[in-house]
Amino acid sequence: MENLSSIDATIPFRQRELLSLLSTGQRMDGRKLDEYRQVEVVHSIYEKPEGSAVAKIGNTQAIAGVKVELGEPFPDTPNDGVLTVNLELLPHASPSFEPGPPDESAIEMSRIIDRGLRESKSISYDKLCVIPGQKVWIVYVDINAMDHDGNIVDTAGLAALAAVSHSTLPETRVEDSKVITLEERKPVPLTQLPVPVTVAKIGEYLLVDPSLYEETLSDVKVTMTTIESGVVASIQKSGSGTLDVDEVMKIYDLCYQKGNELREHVKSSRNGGGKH
Amino acid sequence: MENLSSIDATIPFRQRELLSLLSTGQRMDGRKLDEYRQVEVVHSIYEKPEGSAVAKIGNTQAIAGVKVELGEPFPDTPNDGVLTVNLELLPHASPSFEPGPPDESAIEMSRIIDRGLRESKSISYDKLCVIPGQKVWIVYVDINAMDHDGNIVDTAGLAALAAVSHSTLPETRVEDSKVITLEERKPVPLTQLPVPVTVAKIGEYLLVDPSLYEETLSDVKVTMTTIESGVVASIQKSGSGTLDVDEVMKIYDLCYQKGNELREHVKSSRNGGGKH
Amino acid sequence: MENLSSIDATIPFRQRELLSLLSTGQRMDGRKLDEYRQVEVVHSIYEKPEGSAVAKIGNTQAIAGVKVELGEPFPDTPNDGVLTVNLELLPHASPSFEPGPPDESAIEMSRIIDRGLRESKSISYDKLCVIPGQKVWIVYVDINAMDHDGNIVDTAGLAALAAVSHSTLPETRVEDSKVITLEERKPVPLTQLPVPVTVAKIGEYLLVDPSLYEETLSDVKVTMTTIESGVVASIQKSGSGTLDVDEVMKIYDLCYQKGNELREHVKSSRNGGGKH
Amino acid sequence: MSSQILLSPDGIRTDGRRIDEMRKVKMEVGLLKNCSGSAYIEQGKTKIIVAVHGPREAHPKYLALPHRAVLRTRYHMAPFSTSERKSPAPSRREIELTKVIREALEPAVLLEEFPKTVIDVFIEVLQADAGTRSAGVTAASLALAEAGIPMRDLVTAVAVGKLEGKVVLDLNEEEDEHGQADMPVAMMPNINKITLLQLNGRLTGEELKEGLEVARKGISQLYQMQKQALTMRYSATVQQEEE
Amino acid sequence: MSSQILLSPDGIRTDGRRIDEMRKVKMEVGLLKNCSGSAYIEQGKTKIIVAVHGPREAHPKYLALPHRAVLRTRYHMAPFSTSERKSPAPSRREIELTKVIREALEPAVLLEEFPKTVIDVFIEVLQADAGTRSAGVTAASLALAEAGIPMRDLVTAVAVGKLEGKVVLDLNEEEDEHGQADMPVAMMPNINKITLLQLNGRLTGEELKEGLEVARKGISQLYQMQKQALTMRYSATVQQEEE
Amino acid sequence: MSSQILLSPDGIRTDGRRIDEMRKVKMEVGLLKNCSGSAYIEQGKTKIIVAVHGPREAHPKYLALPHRAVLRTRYHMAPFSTSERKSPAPSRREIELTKVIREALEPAVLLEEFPKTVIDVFIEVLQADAGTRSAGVTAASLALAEAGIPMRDLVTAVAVGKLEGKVVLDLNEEEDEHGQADMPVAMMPNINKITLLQLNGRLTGEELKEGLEVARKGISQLYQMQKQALTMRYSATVQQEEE
Repeated sequence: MENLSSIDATIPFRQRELLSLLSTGQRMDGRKLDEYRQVEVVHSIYEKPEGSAVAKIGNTQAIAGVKVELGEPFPDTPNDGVLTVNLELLPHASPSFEPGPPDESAIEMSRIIDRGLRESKSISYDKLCVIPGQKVWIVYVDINAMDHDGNIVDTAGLAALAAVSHSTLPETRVEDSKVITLEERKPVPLTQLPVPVTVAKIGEYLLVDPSLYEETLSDVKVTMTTIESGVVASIQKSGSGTLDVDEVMKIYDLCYQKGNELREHVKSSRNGGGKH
Repeated sequence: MENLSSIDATIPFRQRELLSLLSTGQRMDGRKLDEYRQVEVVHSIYEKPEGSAVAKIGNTQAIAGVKVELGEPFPDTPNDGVLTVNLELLPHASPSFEPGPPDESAIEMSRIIDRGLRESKSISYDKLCVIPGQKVWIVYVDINAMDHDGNIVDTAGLAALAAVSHSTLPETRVEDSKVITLEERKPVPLTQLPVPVTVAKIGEYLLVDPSLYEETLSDVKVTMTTIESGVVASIQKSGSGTLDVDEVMKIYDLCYQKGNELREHVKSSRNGGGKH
Repeated sequence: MENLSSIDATIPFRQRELLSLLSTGQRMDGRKLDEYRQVEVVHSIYEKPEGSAVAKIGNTQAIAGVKVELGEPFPDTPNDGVLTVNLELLPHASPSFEPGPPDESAIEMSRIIDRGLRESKSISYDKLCVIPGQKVWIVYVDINAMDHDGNIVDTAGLAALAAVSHSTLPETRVEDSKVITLEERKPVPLTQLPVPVTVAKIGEYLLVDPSLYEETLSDVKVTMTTIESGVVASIQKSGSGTLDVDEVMKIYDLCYQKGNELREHVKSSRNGGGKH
Repeated sequence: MSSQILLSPDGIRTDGRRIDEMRKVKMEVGLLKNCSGSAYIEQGKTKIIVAVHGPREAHPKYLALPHRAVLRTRYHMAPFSTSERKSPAPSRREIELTKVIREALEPAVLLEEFPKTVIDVFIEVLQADAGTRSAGVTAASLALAEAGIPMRDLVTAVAVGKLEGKVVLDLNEEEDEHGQADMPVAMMPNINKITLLQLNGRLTGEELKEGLEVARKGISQLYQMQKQALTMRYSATVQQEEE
Repeated sequence: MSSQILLSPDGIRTDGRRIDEMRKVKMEVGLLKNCSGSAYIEQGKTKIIVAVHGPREAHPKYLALPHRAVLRTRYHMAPFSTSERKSPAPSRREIELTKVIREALEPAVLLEEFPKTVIDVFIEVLQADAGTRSAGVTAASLALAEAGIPMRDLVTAVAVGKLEGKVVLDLNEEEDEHGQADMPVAMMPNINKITLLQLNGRLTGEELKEGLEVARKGISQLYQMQKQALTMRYSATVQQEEE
Repeated sequence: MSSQILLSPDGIRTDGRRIDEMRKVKMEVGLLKNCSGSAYIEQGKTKIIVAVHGPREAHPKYLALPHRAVLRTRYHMAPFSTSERKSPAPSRREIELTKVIREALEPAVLLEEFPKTVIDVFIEVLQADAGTRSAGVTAASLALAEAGIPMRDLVTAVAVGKLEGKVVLDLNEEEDEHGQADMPVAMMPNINKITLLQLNGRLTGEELKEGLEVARKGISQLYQMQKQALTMRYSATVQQEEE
């Protein structure tokens, strides 16, 4: 993608045009600079996974499914469950996505979402332990980016969070060092709602929730994952542009403020009628 | 292969020529439409595997070897042994075969043969169980396509069946939950002889055992694996042509009838002098 | 590399030039035919691995690190530890090295060094056994070729040997079939110093320690790994040239004689100040 | 395992269906915005989304054919679509189905109208409850239609199976696992041509014939739904444009 | 686990450093002989070697861009660099850092001066004790400089962290594992532009601001050392030529 | 393990052979019909089949050389060829032997007669009982000859080993596993040139020299058999044509 856009001769022209619009506080699709496209989150859309959700931001769409399995803990955290986040950029989502193993960008985005969930300590990993040092729950969060009109990270992050927050685990009993899975279920222990918010810089302007068109004309994006208290749990600068300290702090303010909006969308998300 | 043949400008001409011959009930090599090339099967050609065989149909040749190992059953069939069929299209066999991991065609052919053995329930999987839920015999059937003059599936299927039908397993005893392998051996429990038969459709004609030349001019093949009773255990339409219901039933009749011939070849196969 | 050099039209000319020089007993860099470039070995350069070393021969440089892990023995040698040697040709080392999995040449060189250590029986594998049939030490020798001006094998072999010869293992105690790792450490049990020596043949001349320039003009190299007693533990002819029996015996003499020099370099190697 | 009764003596299946009754089916065309065409299908709990990109330039170029388009497919299962989490890497089964599905669609698509191009059909199984390859084919031909790619006919598919010795239509997962046969069939319904045919299981010659007939009936029903879904999409588009 | 005290009440860390004190740093330029440029850095026990090849012809050619050079990077850890042996195959973490580091260097390199070429930057972590990506960036810009590739400014990087609620400079491995945050920052120091910014952990807005300030101070120190290392290399070259 | 006696005091090996006695060898040329040339060899229980394709156009084209053919080889073991089932993916050992065998054949083949082409030599081990690389080389040069590719000489190979301190010819698997050395040697027998030489094990200088001599004698015997196999193939062809 980087290569293709670099040789697109219309970019400088389109960039000038966009900058002149941005200078009036407007964007191509009529939004203000700090305005998200329409956000929609539906949870529990499938019966088979332990949790699932679809999130849409404008014409960008991602689906997340949560599966849990009993497995071994990592040797250095014997009393903690394990979280695994994987994002696939489905070839459905864009003519520029190829099928095949995740590329550099997909891996980066997976890891941004993973770190947001992990570093915010939102999941009580100790409650995922069944037999210390031996059996813990492994929580797989698999996300499919289905439709790409910009800002996959926030969309995928929303879907992941909504899916996890409506996931349940079977209760267990241990007998003779064997784990017995019971009928009753309990929620995956989630204590906070970490949401990633992405800000693109174009010229000197900072835009939240960049569209695909805006992403093409931007040379640096920052994603910050915040929680309710304003703590930032993960930052990722992406793209080969630069930032100064003031810009980082402005971005932080935007991410926290917009993060609160997105958290409301997760809280008020509709039940899709699948298992919850 | 598909790409190459598609741009071969001589195909329409050769196809017309072949069709006019077929209309007289004849094939290029003098065979009738429902006639196999010469079939030869020799079993027990190697000393090291638990079973082995070579099959030739005309100038097409395949070798199969059977190895068994103790391993774990699948969780959903704790009392059953495991069958694994793998076909390699050796670069020996054809100038158009490349070394490397199996491609789409090789995988399809492996799975056709695998399904024929598996779905016909010809192997008594329960008799491959040593300790229920813990130790079962895993039967590896590895097939090398060595020489390719058309109809690899039937040739490979014959070799696989002859190898399995002359394979033996060690008797075992279980002591303190440990498996002890004994000197005595017993046959791999095979109750029926499922053989795949392939029919190619060229124009409106149905030909059994297509040669490589005929395969190039055919746009659809069907392989059906039948057992003695006439039950069909596996069907695969392959290629981008079409069929109607009557054709499918004619193909079924051909496959069952020719299957009976091939079963005789397996039953009367010569011992190659290796371990049997 | 083979392809590139084959189409370099200057090779015949440069080869004639070099041969005329060799006929006077001289090499391009002023060395005699049986003379090594400057050799330098420093061991214990890192704190984290169980052993480490850097070796330089002229402008060729390799770094080796030794890690040990408890693991399972091979079924056919239940009372022996395991040695694993892996050489990476870092892209740092040469403009012609690509990042990625080891190619044919890297694998060959790894295996030459591996066989030298293994076949000379220099490591007492039985002393790496902790619980017979269950737990043994696995010794990983990882070598990075960092700078390539010819004769990577000897340089990497020196680094590997120096790293192993200054590696230590934790003492262990077994309690209730569990291995307890103690604070005290003991050396990896190495009884001899097997060193690979490489001789290149150019025309009829035999040159030890070929430079990159000489390697380009040579069509056959031989690496022999000898130990103190003169026993040769590993031979590898490499390249598409030929040898006669007399040449092999001359090469053996060179390898043993030069091997003794290199062994002195290992014995007198400087401590780099890391853990030893 | 297979001791459970999948078909009652009066011909009722575990989910209450009769032997020739399809699961509840829902089709929707055009959900995705960043592709040439898309379609979504639910057949019972099986849920699949298909996107089409193209016709477009072949990349790498040596894939292109001078006289017709190249049809590429991918059949893929989401990691969360199955009971046990599925690795995202393609399994041998997925590779085989990719080929079989491509060969089911090829006879219908007028590839010769787009020489030197590639048409990509991506089938993602979001929830798997048997019949995924047939539902994938049914949805794929809808997505091709929405992409404006001319076809001889739609391709429509369904699986038939065998329970307690009876041929039945459209297996669900439980029936597929414990039943005696599973035979997916795809057809171009208008011209009665079979484009996909597979069988795992055990059928007599008679049952094979009956199975093909049962499949044909199921395909007729699905074909009506496909046409309806396209009409709705078309009218939706018209509506949208009028707004 | 994290019950151990990483910062004493009087602000002293477990290795004796103050909160704003860098580990011992050593830089050396030009150790490797068979590349365009190279640099070695030690930051505490973290040891990294970087080599640059190029500008050179792109291979395969389709990688080339008509108007500028392509910068390629590889961040890789030696199998013996970590406490547990690391498989030599690139992990997802290494793939991500490869991208992040490339984007940290790109703004500084005058890529437009070498159209149609490739510049390769290979970063090998020989011993990992936290701060490897930032030390890698610092060394990479030295190696680029030695290779004679024109840059707007050097790129200099350091990580800041949080221990017992206090923002601290340049974490070591123990602090990284048990601390509350790790934030690597790279800048072009002369023009005060951030080219790499990541955070794992938990910072308030205030702490974020303080962290960036602490990072800037550390970067200033490292920048002086970089210039010194280049000067030494340059004088070494001069000396050698005079001999 | 190695406590068992592999050589009796009167010089008889566990399979009854003397120290300089080869295993039973069978060679056959031209079994496969869809390649340019083929050969089959049995040496004891070791069984190998070799096919040659070419000279043919290089594919991909960048592999081609302007002044000579490129020789490609593959040494591969069938999954059922070994005591434990072998994964079909190439092991490091197979990759090394592929190179070593290619370099054993290259000196003999007149590659310069077929510029811009590729000659492929595929070696498949069907049953492995020691000496597979040397038997593979012996068969490969027969297959090249049948393919009509001009050679300076055939290439012929055998392994020598050391049992109870004595140099012996042509190890079998038991001897290879428990013996003290294994040295495969390939030569162009007519011109006495060594084209493959490897050693695993422990030999003194004297034993090395003796080993090469023993190998040369074994190679002479095999060379006669190679010529005979080619003659038989030739006369078989003649016969067939006369029929």
